Amino acid sequence: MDVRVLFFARSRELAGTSEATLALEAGSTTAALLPRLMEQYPWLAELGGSFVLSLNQEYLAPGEEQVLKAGDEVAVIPPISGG
Amino acid sequence: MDVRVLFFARSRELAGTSEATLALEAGSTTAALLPRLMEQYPWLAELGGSFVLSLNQEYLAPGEEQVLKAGDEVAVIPPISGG
Amino acid sequence: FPAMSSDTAEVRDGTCFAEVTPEPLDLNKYVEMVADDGAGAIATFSGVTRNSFQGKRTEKLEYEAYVPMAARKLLELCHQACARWTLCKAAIAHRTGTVLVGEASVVIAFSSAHRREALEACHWAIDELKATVPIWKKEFFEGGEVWKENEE
Amino acid sequence: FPAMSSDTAEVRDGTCFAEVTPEPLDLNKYVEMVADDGAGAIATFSGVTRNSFQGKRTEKLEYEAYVPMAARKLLELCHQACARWTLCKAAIAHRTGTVLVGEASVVIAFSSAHRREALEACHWAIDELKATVPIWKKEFFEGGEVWKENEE
Repeated sequence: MDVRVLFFARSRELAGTSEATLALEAGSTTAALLPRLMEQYPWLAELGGSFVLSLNQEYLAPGEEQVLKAGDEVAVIPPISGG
Repeated sequence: MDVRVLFFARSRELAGTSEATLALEAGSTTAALLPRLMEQYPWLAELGGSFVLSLNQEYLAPGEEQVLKAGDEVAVIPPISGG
Repeated sequence: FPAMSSDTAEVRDGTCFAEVTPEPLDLNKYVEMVADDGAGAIATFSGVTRNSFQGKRTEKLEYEAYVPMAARKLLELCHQACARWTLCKAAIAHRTGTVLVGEASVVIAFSSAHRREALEACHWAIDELKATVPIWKKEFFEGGEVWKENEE
Repeated sequence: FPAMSSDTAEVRDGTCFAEVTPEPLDLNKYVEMVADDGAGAIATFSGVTRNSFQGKRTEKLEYEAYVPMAARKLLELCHQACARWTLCKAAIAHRTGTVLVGEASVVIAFSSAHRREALEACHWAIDELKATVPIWKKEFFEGGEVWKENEE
């Protein structure tokens, strides 16, 4: 199954795009996201681990595990600087 | 010598005017103000003592004594409620 | 029994501005006044007539000021705030006369490089204004009127 | 590498409003939005681009937002502020794209019956916004550009 992956700020610049599709095994959970993302987008290592992920526009807490479904919206969120 | 006396808010309503002239002996100090004001304007007692005085647009601190001069501007300041 | 004849006073220096006026207060005017290329933050406070007080319906407030002294005290507040919090610019205006429900009786606008300064100074200034500036309000409600007193 | 296509989002419910927009922010609009007959106080905060950062001259800031999530988070901030401080109404807007020196990137406007609530909530909200809302700014200065990171 495919999920949408959104890139912002520095991760968007590194990606060269603001959006991509990530293929995951059916039944995958959010625990699979980080390893699969690092595999598919190895340049994410340049962020030095300083990013978090969101799922369907909610932050994923560290260690939190949810079952993913096709079409979910995942985002790579580098350190924020709004305001 | 004469000083100007200004009345505000409830003291103005009790006075029926916003301004009056108070005659003082030459060389009087601010210590003379309160007794002379109460004598001249006995209705000030209706304020129940809850007012302060200013001299030339600065509050007079309790116990502070300054020499008055002709033309000084004294004001009766009931409890404030700006804002 | 009329209040003092002059109901307007405006005082200012380099970075501070204070005004007592019977005219409606325009927040934008004061925000523009404190605009500064070195400012990263602008905090404002507006005090507004609300429709009720202690369960009674408020019809309007009437403000009276010892106009020249009030303007000087407002400018003094600006100076004190600038000194204590390193503000860029400061403006305070207080209205006199009738202030209807929804209208502003006082506007404070402070700018600073960083947000904490303008925010804290703004809170301090309205507290201090209520405790020190010679201005009075009379509340008109259904069936009565009363001079208000700020709590210390 | 374009940012996400939709750069505008507006969400609201009864007493709360949040907006992410590339348009210049008009403080008056948000102040009018939080006007309320029961409000005695309106506090606002505007975050503005200033002309220097750590001694370097800032040319402009560019803001990028995860637009729909940012709008939802801003509305959530309004709700949290209303619940913690008993506000009357709350509005927060954040701009995207280029924000020049002197222009506002963020505006918060809160109203409350009494002054303390709106003032404290406003201070809390800008701190919380900087810590939780998915928005990024890139600073362009003489000879370079850099993605900023808010301090926790």
